[in-house]
Amino acid sequence: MFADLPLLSLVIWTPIIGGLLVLAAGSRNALEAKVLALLVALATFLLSLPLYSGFDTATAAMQFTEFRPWIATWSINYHLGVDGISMPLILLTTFITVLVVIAGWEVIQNKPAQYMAAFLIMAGLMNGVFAALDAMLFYVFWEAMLIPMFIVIGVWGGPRRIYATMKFFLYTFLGSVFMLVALIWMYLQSGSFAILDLHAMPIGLTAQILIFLAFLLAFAVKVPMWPVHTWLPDAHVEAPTGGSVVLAAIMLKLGAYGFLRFSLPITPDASQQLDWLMIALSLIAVVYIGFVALVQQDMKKLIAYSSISHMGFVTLGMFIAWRIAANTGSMQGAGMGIEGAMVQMISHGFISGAMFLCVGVLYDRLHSREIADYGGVAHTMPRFAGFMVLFAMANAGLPGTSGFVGEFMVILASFKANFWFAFLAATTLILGAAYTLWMVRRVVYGEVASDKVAALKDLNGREFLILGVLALVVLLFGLWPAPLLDVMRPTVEHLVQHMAVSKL
Amino acid sequence: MTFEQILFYAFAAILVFAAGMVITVRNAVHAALFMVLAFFTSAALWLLLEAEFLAITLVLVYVGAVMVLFLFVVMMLDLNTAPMREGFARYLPVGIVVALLVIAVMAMAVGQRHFGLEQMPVPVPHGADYSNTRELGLLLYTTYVYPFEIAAVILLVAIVAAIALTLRQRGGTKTQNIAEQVAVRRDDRVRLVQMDAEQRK
Amino acid sequence: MLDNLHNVNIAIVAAPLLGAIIAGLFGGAIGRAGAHTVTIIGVAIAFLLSLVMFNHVVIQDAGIVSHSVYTWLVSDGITFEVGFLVDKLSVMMMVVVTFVSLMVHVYTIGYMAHDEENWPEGSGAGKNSYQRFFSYISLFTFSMLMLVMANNFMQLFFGWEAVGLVSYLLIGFWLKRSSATYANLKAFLVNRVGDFGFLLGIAAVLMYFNTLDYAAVFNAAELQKDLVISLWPGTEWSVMTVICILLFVGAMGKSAQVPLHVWLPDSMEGPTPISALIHAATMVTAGIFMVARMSPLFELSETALSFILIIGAITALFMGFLGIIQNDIKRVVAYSTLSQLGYMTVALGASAYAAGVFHLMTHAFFKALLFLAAGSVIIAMHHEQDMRRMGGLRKYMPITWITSLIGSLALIGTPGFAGFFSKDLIIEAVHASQLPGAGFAYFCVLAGVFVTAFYSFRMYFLVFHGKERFRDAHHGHDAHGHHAVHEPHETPWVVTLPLIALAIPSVLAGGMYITDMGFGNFFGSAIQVLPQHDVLGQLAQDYHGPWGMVLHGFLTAPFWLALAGVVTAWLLYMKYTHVPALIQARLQFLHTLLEQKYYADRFNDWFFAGGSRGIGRLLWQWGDVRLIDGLLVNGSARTVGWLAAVVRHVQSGYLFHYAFAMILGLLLMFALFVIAG
Amino acid sequence: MIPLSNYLILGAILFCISMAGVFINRKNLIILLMCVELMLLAVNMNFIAFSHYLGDTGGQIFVFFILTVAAAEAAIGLAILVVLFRNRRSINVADLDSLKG
Repeated sequence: MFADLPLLSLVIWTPIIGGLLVLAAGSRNALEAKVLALLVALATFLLSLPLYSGFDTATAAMQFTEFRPWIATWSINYHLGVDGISMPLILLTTFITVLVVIAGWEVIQNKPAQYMAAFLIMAGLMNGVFAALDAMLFYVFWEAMLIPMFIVIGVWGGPRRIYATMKFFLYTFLGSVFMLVALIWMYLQSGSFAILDLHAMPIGLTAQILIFLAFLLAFAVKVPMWPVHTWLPDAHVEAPTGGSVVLAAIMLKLGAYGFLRFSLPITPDASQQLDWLMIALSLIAVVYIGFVALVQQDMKKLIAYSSISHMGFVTLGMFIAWRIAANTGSMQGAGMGIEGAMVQMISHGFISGAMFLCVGVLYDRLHSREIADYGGVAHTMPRFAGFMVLFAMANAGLPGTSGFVGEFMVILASFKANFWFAFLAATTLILGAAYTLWMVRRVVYGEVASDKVAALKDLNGREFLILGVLALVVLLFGLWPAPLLDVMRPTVEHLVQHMAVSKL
Repeated sequence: MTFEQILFYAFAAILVFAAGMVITVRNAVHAALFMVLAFFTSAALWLLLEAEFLAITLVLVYVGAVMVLFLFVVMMLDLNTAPMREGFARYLPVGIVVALLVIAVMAMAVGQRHFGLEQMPVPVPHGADYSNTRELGLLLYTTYVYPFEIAAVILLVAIVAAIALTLRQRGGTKTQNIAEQVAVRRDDRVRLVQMDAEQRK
Repeated sequence: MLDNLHNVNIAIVAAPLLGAIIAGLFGGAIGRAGAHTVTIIGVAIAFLLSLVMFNHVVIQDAGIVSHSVYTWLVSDGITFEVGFLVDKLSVMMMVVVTFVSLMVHVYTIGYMAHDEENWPEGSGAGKNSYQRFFSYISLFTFSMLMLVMANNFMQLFFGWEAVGLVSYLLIGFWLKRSSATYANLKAFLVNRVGDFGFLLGIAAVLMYFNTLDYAAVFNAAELQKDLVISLWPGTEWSVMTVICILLFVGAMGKSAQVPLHVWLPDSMEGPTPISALIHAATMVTAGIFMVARMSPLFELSETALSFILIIGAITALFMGFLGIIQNDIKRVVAYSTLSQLGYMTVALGASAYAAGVFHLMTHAFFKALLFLAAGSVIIAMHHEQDMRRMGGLRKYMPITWITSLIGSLALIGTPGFAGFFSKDLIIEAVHASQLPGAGFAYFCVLAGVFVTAFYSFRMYFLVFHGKERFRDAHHGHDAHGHHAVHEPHETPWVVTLPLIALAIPSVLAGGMYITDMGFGNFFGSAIQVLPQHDVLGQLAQDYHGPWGMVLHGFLTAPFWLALAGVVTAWLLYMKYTHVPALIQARLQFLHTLLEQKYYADRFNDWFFAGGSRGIGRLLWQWGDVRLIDGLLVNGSARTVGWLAAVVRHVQSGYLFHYAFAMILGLLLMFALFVIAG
Repeated sequence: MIPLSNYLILGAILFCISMAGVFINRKNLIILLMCVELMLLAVNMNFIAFSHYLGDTGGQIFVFFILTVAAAEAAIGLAILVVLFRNRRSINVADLDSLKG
């Protein structure tokens, strides 16, 4: 029954139009607007479910494709489709959006309807990024998505929100301009903006390297990779809880998705030439940022840095392939790296989202993110403490939680490339546990730190619901990640084969 | 050195001197008077170039009209020149240096090398029957008749604009508004009141 | 039949898990009695079903049971499965784990009965702490069973980390104590250091074997033994050595071998049942179990075996020394655990895996017994742990006294007790071993016997004999300070019953199984030893049954050393009680060194904890804040701002400025034309 | 015989003097206007010189127009100046900054 509907268009435009309706409704009645927002978010999530159930896991081809000419003069088309890489990310987006809408229910007092609308519109645009098969369409969604986020941080953010939002915007915008140049160059060469055409297009090595670097700037900022990561802690710290959640859970994935969709298949030879750079930056992200996270005094900053560190695994897993080939003589293992990266992305979406929600729960009550202001929260908020410890453990990559799966696979794959890669990557086992659990120790454990902490109320039903759902998902994917892997396997296998063939 | 050359150099020297004084003197009236001198010498030089009509026009229009206007304005306004001269000494050296540099460069461009006698021989002087005015008139009323008309319009516009800008109704002056006087009605002026007689005290 | 056994396996792990979930999530609803009932039933089911498996695998000798339960994931052609392998090695572990766990569950009912006293008034976390405690120990049982029953490395790692998690939760169970939360963080992190190596070892296994399934890896091990890997240019390492050392690093963390031992003494911050269950009997032996499980790999690398031998020997002796000066009753037992773990490790290094595992089993019984007895004493003393304030307790708590004595005798290896057989076997095995480092190890384990006997009986005499020092101690113990002196009394039956139940195997388990486990082929194919390493095989030639071994035991050096230790302890702590202080004064330096635990904690706190915080601060403040943000990001913003400020001066609004600019431009243009043309 | 270059250089000098005048008298609006007139004079000088040496009367026509426009410009300029003075009691350029942000 769902097969005939233009599902991808629906998951893109339902939240956008719904968001506009929420905006319209919000001027009259905030509650109506919130209910409407929740309904729209739920509807979008339900609409995205058939993408999974109807997904054909036997093929690497694009599915649910839609095609309409858009700007014929420059052969730009409204071309949508998903494969095993993008489909889980769309589901992640629609899922997280529902949670964000619920999470902002009572917390946002100032212009709640506009807040919800911004998130709905952002969700639609992000779905668009994941579903776009036309490079220009991709670019439009990619840039448009910045606007709601810019507004969310700038309007509902903390005291330094203007600085943070400008930094966020300029950083990401700077990066993507170079991507646009690369896309236009390729269009002039090939006459097509279709991503799949670009995959097949032969490009010389120098051009490939330039294109790769242009893409790198765009995507590395989004991921973010060291050393263009400093916008993230600022943005996270200032953003409202929902903003942090979406930022960490989905937006960071866009950069990594870009690597998979553009850099690797379009410029495989440049990727091979420059994989040392990517691996080095990834490992720096893992180790360097791990140390930096250790000394943070601000909970959100700590989690933001841990996000960067975890995203280092994603980029490491993606670019490890050629080193594996060089070391073992075959690409066997490259797929595990990429799949590990994908799993890490999805799982990080849940875990970092949950961590930010946890911090949000505390922030809503005490209006402080400083670790030093807390202590002994477990005495007053035992249920919350349980969730916090669970998510902290997931963040530290404990087996049985989804946080383990991706790290495990990436470490296994990188060992095939080089012992020391795996060695450095595996330091996250220690560092990740150190910074996360040290924070837990200072926040959750110990004596009740102050009267304010003593007056804290435990989770209410709404918060319990959100965290509970996330906890279930984190455990589910930790204990049984196979369904996720089955979806992406053909696509990743196809990608690895594609990468192995030179385009020169 | 021929008589012509003596005339040229003499007038040129006066012209340069007058121009220099225009920009340096303290008093604006003096500056205007040196302007007049500059115009006169220019007119003399133009006569050397057989542009008699324009030389006369320059004297008549510029010296007779424009500079007088300048003098009017300068004298009419109560100018305090002191603050306007501040920075004069400071900018003078820079101005001189820049001016000399430009002169040097321009002289290189338009000097003997390109515009000397070899490249541009002196044309044969016209005879006594030659009328510069007639030549100009022939061109002006044929080929350049439309620009001429436009110039006239420009002058008209200038007149209108100058008047419009400077004309003003002074507050406090007593003038008649004839239209109002004509349009007046009885009711505006006379009010009939009926009142009881008051008893005398 | 086999299908039924598969279901039995699943039930064994599921029962405690289910108990943990019910007690943990619905603890408030089912109450205390509900919680301990449901978890005890869960663990009891696991124990009984483990006996079923034991019956099948060992007694009937019907072969191993190996099956997969579900596919965890498939990636790049490699299938990761969750599955169970029950052979003689794991079934023995299952029985030990579930038995000790069951005892600890029962014991906990008594130990935690007044747990609300340990929590601040109105603490939400303290509300259902009793139920939560039961949930945790059941969860631990589940995790440990997952670990020992794993049939692949991935699941092993899962169990490995899961027990670490539970250990973390339980050490920090009384979470208001700063020392407890420090200890649990430390325990988790130190374990993580071990896991770091372990995970790399697993990655190496995957790389060279392309599978993580035990059977497949072990079968292929022989083929891979000549491979080399170059870790840095110019060096070549045998792949097997690298794999084994990496895996052993994991074991060092979990089994607290030097230098990763530092977490175990601190872990005594947890409630005593946990110290018994996790930090003495089961979890810490996971490393020993793992190495024994991987014997087909370890056999292929003599370098790794020597490494293990030396690490184990150092741990056995030097951790024993630390036990001598401790005054906290639990810490003495903790250091004794460390030392005994060193013995097991030495056995592994000497390729006497069976001896190591055998000692693991006997140790589980008598060490759990000692811990629970210590806990019983602590209950009786109202949570006083300092031995200097005890003494003469034998009159008041006879059962605890007798069982402690049994435990201590077993620990020091008195011929006839369980500890004797396993420990003597280890010492003989090391003596027979030809590996590099075996001589050193032999010396260490021999000296260790004396040390063990000394500190064990020091503790025993201080606690159960001598003056009743608790009468004159004004213990300012917070909640009880106002009480008059407590008359210690024997603990309730839920506490003493497990003591008795554990005392029995502490005496008998050695003699019963020495023939099979020590010299026989009890473990069958689960443990593989190359002929040239088979020290137990050599010893078996001189073996004439347990009684012969006991009689022979009285004639050998270990017995006399142990006796010397006991006598020394008696002399110093019963006869001439002023002497220890004198010795301490004379050997101040040595005492300080021991008191500071060889400065290992100080060093770790300073170098690793302080060092990483320092690096973090450096990278953050200089790298992120100054260099990237300050110089590059805000620096470029500032540069743009500065440029704009400069350029803005050009836009002065004065016409003459523009005119001047025009003139200059004109000049330049002219000059250009003139010079060019 | 006077070469064309002499006239041109004279024009250049005149132009530069007036330019320097604009620059050094940057505050006196009246002198500025005079300088502009001088500049136009310099331009006219060139036109007439070329017209003479090339024998093309068209150059003088331009001078004619320039004179016309310059006269108009002077008239309007002075008118503005008067209005300005009336409103601000000053013709100092430095005071005319109400458009500056």
